[in-house]
Amino acid sequence: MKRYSALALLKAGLTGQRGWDRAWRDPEPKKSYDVIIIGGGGHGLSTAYYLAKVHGIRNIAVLEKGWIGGGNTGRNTTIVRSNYRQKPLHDLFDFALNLWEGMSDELNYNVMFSPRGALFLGHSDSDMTMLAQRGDALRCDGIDAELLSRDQVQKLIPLLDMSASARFPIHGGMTQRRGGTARHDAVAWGYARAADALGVDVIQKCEVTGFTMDGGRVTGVETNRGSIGAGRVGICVAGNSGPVAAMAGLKLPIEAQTLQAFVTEPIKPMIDTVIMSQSLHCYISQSDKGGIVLGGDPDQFPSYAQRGLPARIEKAAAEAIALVPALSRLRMVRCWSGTTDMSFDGSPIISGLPVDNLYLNGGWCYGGFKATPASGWCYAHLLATGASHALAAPFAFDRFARGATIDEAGVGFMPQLR
Amino acid sequence: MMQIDCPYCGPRAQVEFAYERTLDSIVTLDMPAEEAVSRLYARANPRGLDDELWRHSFGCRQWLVLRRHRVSHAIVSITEYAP
Amino acid sequence: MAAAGDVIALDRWDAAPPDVAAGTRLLQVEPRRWWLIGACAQTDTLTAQIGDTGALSPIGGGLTRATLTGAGWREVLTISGCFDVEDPRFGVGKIAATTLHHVPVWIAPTGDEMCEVYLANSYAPTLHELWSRSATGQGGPS
Amino acid sequence: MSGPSRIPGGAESTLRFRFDGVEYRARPGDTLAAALLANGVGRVARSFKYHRPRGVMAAGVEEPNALVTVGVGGRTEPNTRATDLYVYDGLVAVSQNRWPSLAFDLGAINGIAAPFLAAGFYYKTFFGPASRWMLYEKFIRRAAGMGKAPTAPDPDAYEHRAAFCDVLVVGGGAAGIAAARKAVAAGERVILVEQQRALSGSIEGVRMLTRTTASGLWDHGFATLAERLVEPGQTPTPGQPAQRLWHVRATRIVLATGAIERPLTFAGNDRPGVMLSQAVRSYIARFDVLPGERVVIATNNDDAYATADAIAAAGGEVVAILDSRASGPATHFPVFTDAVPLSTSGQTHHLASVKARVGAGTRRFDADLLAVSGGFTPVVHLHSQAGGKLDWREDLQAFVPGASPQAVSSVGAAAGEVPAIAATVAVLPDPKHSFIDFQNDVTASDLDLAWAEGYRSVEHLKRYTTLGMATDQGKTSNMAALAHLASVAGVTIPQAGLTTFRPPFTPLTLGALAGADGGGHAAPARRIALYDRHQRLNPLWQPLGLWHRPRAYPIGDETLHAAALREARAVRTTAGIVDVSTLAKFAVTGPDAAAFLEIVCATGVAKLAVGRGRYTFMLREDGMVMDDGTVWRIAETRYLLTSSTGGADRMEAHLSYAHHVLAPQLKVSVVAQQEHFAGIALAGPLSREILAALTGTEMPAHMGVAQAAIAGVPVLILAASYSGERAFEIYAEGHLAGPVWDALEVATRAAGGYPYGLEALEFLRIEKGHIVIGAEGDGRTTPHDLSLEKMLRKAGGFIGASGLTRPALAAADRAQLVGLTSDTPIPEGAMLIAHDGAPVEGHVTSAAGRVIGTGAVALGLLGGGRARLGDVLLASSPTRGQSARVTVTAPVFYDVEGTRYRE
Repeated sequence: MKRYSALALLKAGLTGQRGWDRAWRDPEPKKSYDVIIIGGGGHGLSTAYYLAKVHGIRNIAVLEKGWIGGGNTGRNTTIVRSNYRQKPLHDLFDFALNLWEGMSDELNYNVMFSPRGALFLGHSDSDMTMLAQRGDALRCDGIDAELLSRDQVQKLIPLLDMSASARFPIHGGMTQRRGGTARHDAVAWGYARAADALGVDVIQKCEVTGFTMDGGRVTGVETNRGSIGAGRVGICVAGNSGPVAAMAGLKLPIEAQTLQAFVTEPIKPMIDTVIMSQSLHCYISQSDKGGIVLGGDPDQFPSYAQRGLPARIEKAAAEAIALVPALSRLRMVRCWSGTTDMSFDGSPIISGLPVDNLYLNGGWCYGGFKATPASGWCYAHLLATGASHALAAPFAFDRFARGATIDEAGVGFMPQLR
Repeated sequence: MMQIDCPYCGPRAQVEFAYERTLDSIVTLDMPAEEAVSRLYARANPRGLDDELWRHSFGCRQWLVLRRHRVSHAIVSITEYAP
Repeated sequence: MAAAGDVIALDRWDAAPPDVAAGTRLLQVEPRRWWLIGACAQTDTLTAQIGDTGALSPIGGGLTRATLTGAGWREVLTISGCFDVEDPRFGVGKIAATTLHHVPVWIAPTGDEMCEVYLANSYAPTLHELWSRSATGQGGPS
Repeated sequence: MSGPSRIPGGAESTLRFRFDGVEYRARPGDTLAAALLANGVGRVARSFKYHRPRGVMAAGVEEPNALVTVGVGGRTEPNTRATDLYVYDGLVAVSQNRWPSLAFDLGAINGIAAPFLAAGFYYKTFFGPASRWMLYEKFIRRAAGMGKAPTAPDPDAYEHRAAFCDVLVVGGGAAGIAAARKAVAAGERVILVEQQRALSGSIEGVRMLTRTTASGLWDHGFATLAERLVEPGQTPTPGQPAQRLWHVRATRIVLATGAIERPLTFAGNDRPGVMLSQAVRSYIARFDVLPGERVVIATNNDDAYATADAIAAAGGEVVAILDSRASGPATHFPVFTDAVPLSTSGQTHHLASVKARVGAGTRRFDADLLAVSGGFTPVVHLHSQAGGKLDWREDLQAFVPGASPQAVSSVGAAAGEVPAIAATVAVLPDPKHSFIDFQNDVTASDLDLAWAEGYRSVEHLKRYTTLGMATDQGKTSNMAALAHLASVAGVTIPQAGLTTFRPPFTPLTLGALAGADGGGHAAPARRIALYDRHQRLNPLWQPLGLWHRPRAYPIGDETLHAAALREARAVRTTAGIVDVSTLAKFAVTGPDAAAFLEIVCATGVAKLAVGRGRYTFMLREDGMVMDDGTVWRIAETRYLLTSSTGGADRMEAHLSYAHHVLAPQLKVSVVAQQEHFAGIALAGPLSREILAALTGTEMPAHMGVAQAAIAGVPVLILAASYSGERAFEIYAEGHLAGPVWDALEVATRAAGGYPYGLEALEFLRIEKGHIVIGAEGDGRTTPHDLSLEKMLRKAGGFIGASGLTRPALAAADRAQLVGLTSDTPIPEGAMLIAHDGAPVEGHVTSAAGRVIGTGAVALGLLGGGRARLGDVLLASSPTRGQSARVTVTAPVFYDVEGTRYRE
């Protein structure tokens, strides 16, 4: 594989951009693999990469029914942060954040991770106390968090409505300076290219249609391109976990919901950090191309339609304008939908299943992108060793039956309330 | 945004309604604890039809059963909930 | 906009329409629930009449009644709304529960050029403000 | 003279507008593009990446090049298509993405560096630590973007309207008008929308929305239509919104959205002076503007021959028609068959010449305009958004609407009634300067590179090159890109695939999306019944969900804390009144009322005597405490249930579920009375005497009920205490409660007390160890965690009983409610740790100073807390630089025996 570098780019510029290798091969499926990962999103591809890189397993296939990165990897708002209140969550996501920091070099692919800060606004004293509580939980666990005064927030984002009469007056905020955004497609492509270089077969247009079983044990998968045997099979299809698990006769504590996002026409830099809110479910950032990327509430009912409720977009727009009034004249150029795997406590599942040799990585709700490297790391550990990585141990499938849920929002088992 | 043909109010905008859960995840009070817990946390979650409990929260406030397709959003049937 | 005051919710287990004294307005808001308007004075009689077939609970202290007058009331109610208020079949005697500008409301036409909107008191300033902002000659609330 | 100009004669140009500081004149009805062309201005913009000069290519919303920033101050709208902007008097527009000026743009250096800036170049470089990327990124961000956003707030209003119809017709051309006529004749309710200002006819009985764009088609015939009441940047009529977003539900939808002409791919196909053939006709016919004097036409279809006629009729010269086909229709213009353009050369505002391949040779034509026609793409966006399939038409080299899962049909050009074309595989001698996506500067060689590197799915290609992702969303580029991809891949276009069409059809302002929720109205603000009474006292208000409630009533320059402490002390020593109106209240009535309440409440209810009440709490089905409150037996079969303010709506739904889904057989009526009753709590050692004097009635014992009147208003009195003092909650009908407050306020003040707000209420309840939903009851705590398990009804049968049986909920190390005391203030929300650097064991949920005396108290959730009384911990808040040494105690600090509220 030809390495990417400024020098290589310069040379290519002088030779008409000829001579670049394919970023990944287009292999035919083999008869069998040591590990098959179902799902060629960021999580599945990073799992394959770490299986090969960390655990030395090379006989791996990633099966993708469409094109890699075409699911939620390519549909999210690209926010990366680790500032969750619950310890198992912030430990996992901070492990991810550490990997994000070195990802471009690790993969030799610029994923444009840009730690420009992830700011939560507080709109009342009680919001500020909740933010402080979260910040304190993070700081006591060695994770960066910083409370900002009203003035500091204003300095950071001069276009915020700081008036006392604002519908959501701004009392201050909490920022994680290591947080930021990354280029979502590049994450899938970077992992695919790096995994491919280690011998992983990334097989697109290969849809899994069933599992081959032997006495309650999974021995491989059926696909539209034939049967493929496998030592272990890892489901990694967040958004579609239910239907895939159903092929093995399983029901999951997961429901699919639509989450929409939208982007404005590109404009010159106006927002330099990621803006979120303690009270509002609205998030705002500006992409490197200049578009303001916005998101809001999920659609709050089960759907795979990838077609959302206009009311959700309208609400997110109204909230964004309430925070940053100058956004009002900007125009939405495109909105899109992802199908989220809404788990019943709001936290992911990285776990074995009641069927031998079958594993699940899913239930990421609307927050999976930022976990990509840690998710892959931990899932690779599980698929390589059969045992949970310490960071993933709390995210076991049986935690719901045991009562050991990890409920960041404290709203219980109804995903539409999250 | 779907249009839901409420048996009481006629066709109404989806924003008046709230999804509650699937019919098979209703936990009755007389159910053994283990069954109750397993129902609460298990969903078929199909890419297809399922029976869902909705409430016309901002209309007649009644509970309705929608047999609904989760990809096309076609509503095959809608009836008042009856246990 | 004014306090609705004299409104009682009547629930009937069997959904049978109640028999009420003349002078009382009856609005069916749910399959098993009616609003009795102007019936507070007869609460005792009604309670006896209904017996064990249902229950009465006053709610008027929390309800505001906005009266919209003028031919433009239907158009006003399309603003930030989601219900087909312009359907000519939606006329006197009908009541529709819906939302307007995220506020739960009950809309009851009382004439070609008049309509009542019931809402919880706390939302009255929000809707009043909306209608004041958008009353562009269609006839605002009174 | 060369270049675009106004055809002599016609109406006077009465409108004045400015472009890049120069004043020009326009005719009423001109678009900005038409007016600029009329004034000889052909170069109006710079492209996104290479800053190439660009002109007007189209006459409609598909325009990729001619984007300007229009308006001033808070009405500034960047990236406005000059072809979709009617000139108004005083319009101010400026060009974008250039510095210092359109004529001399330093960014054009990117064009020179183009060999190094190929598609996706940024993925291959800028390595090193993230901080280094951020350094490069700063420059990339500055270079990216198009216009500048306004910085001032938007002064205009927006509106959402609901509308319903039998038939929604999108597009007011001939096909649309015909469809609307037919529907209205059949007696149907019809809405017709048209993007332009004027329709080509009017129809009686049809709701006509002009200057309105059908922006999105969603589920079940739901459409969003964006109506412009004024042009971008224009000041609206007073009292009118600037834009309106229609929410339309249609039984059936007819799409008469027309077709978009495709450009051709060749070197320099992006210069000012290269224009779509039908656009040339539009400028002549609609605006009396001749886009060029000496025109070459390049086409693969018959339609462009009509353009030749139009040009000649308008006084222009048709230099040549280059037809890529072997033959074309008969014409008197010079036609070259088997001819395609290869490259162009240009001047500032127009072309200089066109080089073409004609047969086996090449020829150069002097021309100031090149009109191109690469065929027609039916506008299938809305059909596709609504889930419709697309069918491939080989003769059109285009997708046309196929089957739709909704009642959506297409007519006219949108349905594929467009001229057929000859499919030709373009041989591109200079792919680096042959633009496919004009706005994002994606060239044919970028597509070749992406393909070579393995980005072969159409979605990968699009994302890698940014093709089709500009503000025009690829309206003029998608088909050319697919054709190129198909030819490289050696497959047919349908095999090459198609990207998804997503709303909106044309960019839509966030202001219009927000409608009346924009400005300061993003959420309703709920006003409490006694708002005027409080406002008179000028309180500090505290938001709680949608509500605002008094937090404290400072006197003079008292701080919040001082005021709250004074208020709380009054409650401890004399009396205070507090507004508790927002608590949820439910009338639960009927022969099965008690049975119903025992489903919802985890505590006993049935044994409650008439005229008595008790504390209760409710669980979610997973066993977690959901809410708490009180339940009162008002009469034999009539109960009043109260619960928390924040959970009121959730509780209403929960009760409805419990009744209608779990226990529909019960004869019970559950009626929400949250706002029916305003509530005032009178608390303090003197409260009983005050109330007895006001009502002339003896007050009931703790947890008793009384009916009385205050100031002539009937009130329901519930003897409940939250503060720990003797206290009464007094309920009056919401609209009558003002005089009750007045009477209570006068009497309380006379007794030496004060009104108190939420801050004092917090001080009091924390000291008393009462939990609050949202702090201690955080949705993750069981009754056992909150030391409430003794109140659980042993017989079970309540919601949540099953969930509670799960084994991990009995773990000894769960976070459990504890009290915390300290000599110094305890930071609320702080972590509980053994010492700095030690693992987190819990956190402070609520904290306050002692109301009377010194020191601080707090409630917290601590791992295995119930077994840790006496432990000394650190309550540490590193984010605030605060900490306190705390001692773990039982969660009650005041009147532990519970005698004061019974007195």
